[in-house]
Amino acid sequence: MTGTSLFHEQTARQRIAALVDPRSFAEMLPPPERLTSPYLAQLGIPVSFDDGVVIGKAKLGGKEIYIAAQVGQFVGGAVGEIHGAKLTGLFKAAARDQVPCVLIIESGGVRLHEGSAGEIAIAETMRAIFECRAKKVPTIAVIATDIGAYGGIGILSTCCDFRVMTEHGRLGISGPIVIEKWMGKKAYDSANRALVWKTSGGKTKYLLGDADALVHDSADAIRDAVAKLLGKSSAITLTSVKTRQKELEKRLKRFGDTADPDAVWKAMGVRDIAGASLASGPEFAAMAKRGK
Amino acid sequence: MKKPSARALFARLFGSSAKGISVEKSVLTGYAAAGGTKVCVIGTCDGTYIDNAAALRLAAHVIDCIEHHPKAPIVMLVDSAGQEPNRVAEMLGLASYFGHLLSCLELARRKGHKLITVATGQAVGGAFLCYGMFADRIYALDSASVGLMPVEAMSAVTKIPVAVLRKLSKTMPSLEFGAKPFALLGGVEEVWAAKDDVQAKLAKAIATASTEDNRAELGRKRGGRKLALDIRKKVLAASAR
Amino acid sequence: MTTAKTALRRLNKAQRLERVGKLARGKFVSPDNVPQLLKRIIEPGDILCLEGDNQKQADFLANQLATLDKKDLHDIHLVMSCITLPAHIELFKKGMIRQVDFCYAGPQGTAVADLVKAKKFPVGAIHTYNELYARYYIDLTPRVALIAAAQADRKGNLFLAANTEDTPAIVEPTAFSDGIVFAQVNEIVDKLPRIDIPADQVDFVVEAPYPMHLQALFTRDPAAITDVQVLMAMVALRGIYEKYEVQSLNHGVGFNTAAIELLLPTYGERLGLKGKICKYWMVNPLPTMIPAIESGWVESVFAVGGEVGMERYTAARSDVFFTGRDGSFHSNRAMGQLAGHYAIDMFIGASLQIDINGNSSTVSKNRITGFGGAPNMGCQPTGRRHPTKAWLKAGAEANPGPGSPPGRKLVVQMVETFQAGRVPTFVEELDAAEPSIRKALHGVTPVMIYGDDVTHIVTEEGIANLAACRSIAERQAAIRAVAGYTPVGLKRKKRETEELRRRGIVQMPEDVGVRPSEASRSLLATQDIKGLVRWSNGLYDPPSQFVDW
Amino acid sequence: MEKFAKAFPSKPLKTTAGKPWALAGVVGSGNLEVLVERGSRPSDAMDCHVETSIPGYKASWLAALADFAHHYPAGGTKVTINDQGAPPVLVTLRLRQAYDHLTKGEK
Repeated sequence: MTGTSLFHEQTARQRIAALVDPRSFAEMLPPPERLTSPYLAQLGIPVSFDDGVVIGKAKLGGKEIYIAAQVGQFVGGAVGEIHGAKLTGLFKAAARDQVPCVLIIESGGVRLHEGSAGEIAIAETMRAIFECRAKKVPTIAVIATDIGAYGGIGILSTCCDFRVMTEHGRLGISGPIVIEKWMGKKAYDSANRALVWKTSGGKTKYLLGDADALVHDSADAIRDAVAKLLGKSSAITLTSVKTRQKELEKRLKRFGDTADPDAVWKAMGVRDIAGASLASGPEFAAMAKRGK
Repeated sequence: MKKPSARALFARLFGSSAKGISVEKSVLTGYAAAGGTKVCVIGTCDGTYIDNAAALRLAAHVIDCIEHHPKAPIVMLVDSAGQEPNRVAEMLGLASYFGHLLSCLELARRKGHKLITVATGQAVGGAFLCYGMFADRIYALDSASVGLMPVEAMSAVTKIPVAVLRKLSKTMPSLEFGAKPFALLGGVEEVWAAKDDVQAKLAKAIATASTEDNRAELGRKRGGRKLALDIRKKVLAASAR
Repeated sequence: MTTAKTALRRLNKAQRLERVGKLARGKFVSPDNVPQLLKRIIEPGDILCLEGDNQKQADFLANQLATLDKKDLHDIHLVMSCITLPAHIELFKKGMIRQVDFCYAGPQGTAVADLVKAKKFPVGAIHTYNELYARYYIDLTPRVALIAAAQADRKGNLFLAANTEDTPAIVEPTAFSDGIVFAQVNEIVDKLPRIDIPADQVDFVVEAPYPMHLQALFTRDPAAITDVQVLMAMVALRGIYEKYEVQSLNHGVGFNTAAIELLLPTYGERLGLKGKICKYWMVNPLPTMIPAIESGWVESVFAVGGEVGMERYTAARSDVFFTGRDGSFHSNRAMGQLAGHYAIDMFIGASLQIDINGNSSTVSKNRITGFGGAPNMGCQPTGRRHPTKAWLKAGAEANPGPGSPPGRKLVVQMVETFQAGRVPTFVEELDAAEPSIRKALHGVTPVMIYGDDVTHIVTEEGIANLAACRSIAERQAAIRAVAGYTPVGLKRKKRETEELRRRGIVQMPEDVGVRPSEASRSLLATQDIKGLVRWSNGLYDPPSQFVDW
Repeated sequence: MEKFAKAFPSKPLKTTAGKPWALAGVVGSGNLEVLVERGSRPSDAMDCHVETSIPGYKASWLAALADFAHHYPAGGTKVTINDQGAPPVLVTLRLRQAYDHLTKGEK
């Protein structure tokens, strides 16, 4: 038996290369253009040629896509002015050209070192995502690492048509350390990694219906999941938002007073909690009755 | 300057029609009038934190407006310190609740409702992103606290001394906190002063709003955000090749 | 008169037991009475052994000891292998200790350095484990030993569970010299799973109000292994394990060797090395060995201690691990160290600092850690007579003189040229050679492994075969050649390096058939702790700080 | 931050085919990114530009870069490095990865 490359261990560039058709990726605003953050430079913090996000055009299963991958190692994948403008531009291009857009997320949200510019960029990108959706251009977020999708990017990820997650992926707004500071260690021990993942990890998100696919931590599995979603879009209609409103109300009513994530799992049809905890993403998906 | 009460503020914006706005747990919903037309009002006050239930109530009201008051402008008032930092809220998917609220607003926009935001108090972080920043046009009272966070908070997280950040903010308004620097970035269309007739301003804002997101252009024109628009254009040009 | 003198020690013990009176009911002491009892059984001037092992700690007894005052307890000669707990440090702060002889102070290294600076740490010597145990039988025999066990029965027999560690080596010399043995146990039961220490050798037992402290020491999360460590592991596998056909060995506890363990079922299998290398191990039950064990690489493992979470796994793999009649895991540090000294082909481990002569140490002025088990295993046992393939091959390379053994144990140091934060591993002189440290240690530099004992140094740059060097100058050049871009490495001379490479004394990755571009974490049998649990078929229960599911 | 630049003698790049540039690594704690571009002058030198967050290690940087320029025909390339405290071994590794991409394409 030999080991495999785990998606969550790859760099942003490796992830794109592993996900799309061989040699089909054409990077836009590539490193030789040296579009680096003037904010970081002023603060004496190392800059990066792609400002923490690699964007471009590629093919996936022969279909043209736009794709972006955030670099979690670089300032936590956080969104600064350039990073954010690249994302906005990419989704605007996707809307204009009616080409599906895949965003491999790995970001804690706004890059604090650049202040409000990153925050506005996230808001602008949200608008661009909805431009795509208005035109039925699929937008797909992939969340597969522990840096995950947090802060403004956590919110942004929920604006996309679909979210593909792995068991390593985390999705939320406030991180565990912030909540622990706010509520105390008793309410949320941020060092309790099992609790952190049961709160914000892919399995719980899939169970509650916030992730549309829960797959193996490999490029192959993610590619398959993305490929299946490329032809679909999730329309926003009066019926759809009313249905969603009911779902979310029901979820809040059922679990709003439930502190124990295991109780949520059980209520969602997971019988063997220990087994389900240890299970891989797809094993888990098979074990659990899909939640609404 | 004494902070006006929420009710006084509503009255300033909507006159006597402000009575149509009900406040429950610092979340406000209702209908009022601006410039002689009926408007839907959603928002927050008292610097409250927005949780799952609050997001649902705001969303429900937007849906109600779409169903029962076609094309009525939606005015969003923002005075919230952020998303509720709570473990259960996170477990239940607070981000998804916010995403749902945004989807409702998007549906309203597509169905011809104009979306106007007035930042009245705190307009920061996830609380601003989850509805207020999604408007067609965003305005702020000059007393409002608009932006990512004050430099002191930024310093505490980034470990960069306050003095350094303050000095840099002189040339980089993005690092400064407040309605005016936020307007320099294009994040706010116009800042309304205490002496302004805000009822008239609101009416005009509704009348002139368009769905085109103009913030990057504004930011470039006003010099607060010099790169965003050019980078975006470069991407659009590169992708067209 | 001489007859009376020969029984003085026994008489003294009787007096001490007499003083205890009603503080104990038979052997059994209630926790509340422990401080009083300690006062009465320990006398000023005593050699006191406080069981503080690499892993398990008689922490309740230590804490009670630390509540006493200097007037009750003073002039103590403390002997213990590991200074681990704040309570240990407290004894020094209170000025109770006249002299201390120990081995290791890892978790309290900084506190010990502070005590040394404050001249409150009257140290006799820093020992290797077996050296200290040996002295328990010669000149450091304890009058009182405070030990830790898992369970006692109503007679006072003790069960040590997975962590036997030092206990037998402490109890035997104490019990057989009229000393007093006092055990804290997690619980008192009617029937023990097995008897590890007979009641006959135990004087007092207390059921501690909390279970004894156990350090999780050997759990290495595969997620933290880097590509560079994988590269070094590949180089070591090809350049040493394969070359010498290393069959019996000890691994240190670092990530470098964890990488090797995780490469066996993948890279090692591909090289066709299964059955040829790595069959007999003297090592703790390392979780990262699970994939190799499950793939059938490992014949046997004997351990000096246990590891938290490995209880069910080791019990289920009794063909590989030593287990008692009750089916559970057994360890013994003294015997394990003896095995590691005489009976293995190779010791391989890491160090924080290596000097230009190949001496290594983890001690610095601000952190005095001492030694673990490395020096007993990382040395040449000249008392060895039995041959193995690896021993003879390494011996032949070293070109032994007419007065030397024909074989050599492989003693390998595996280090990256820089530690975290760009601190160079290779230095001209060890921090441990600092005069204040040498003064405190009566002129001895605390060297972990001596350069003369080291046969190979492996870095990300390649392998230096020190045993094959023919002069001190040559050895220094070989070390510089693999010291990378550290100040020591920058002094190397290109021509010298090329000459050593030509002679095979220095080997780059390519020279042993390893392509650096191939080195990737994806070669590991698993990349995370969860994978280890899966490999173990759910038998491994990792400590909670490693669980994110 | 410390910034320096130096050109090292190196045999000219063998091929003219392949990508015009290649990048390896990422900027992150203990890591770095290396951008290698063709078309630099003169063709018998590797032109290096380094920006590092940890000052004081210029000597080991220069030695590592010089060794690389010596071992690989990299003349006519421009090497630009953004570093956040990577150990020298990573410098060499990333250089080699970027060089491989540049001369052999993907993988």
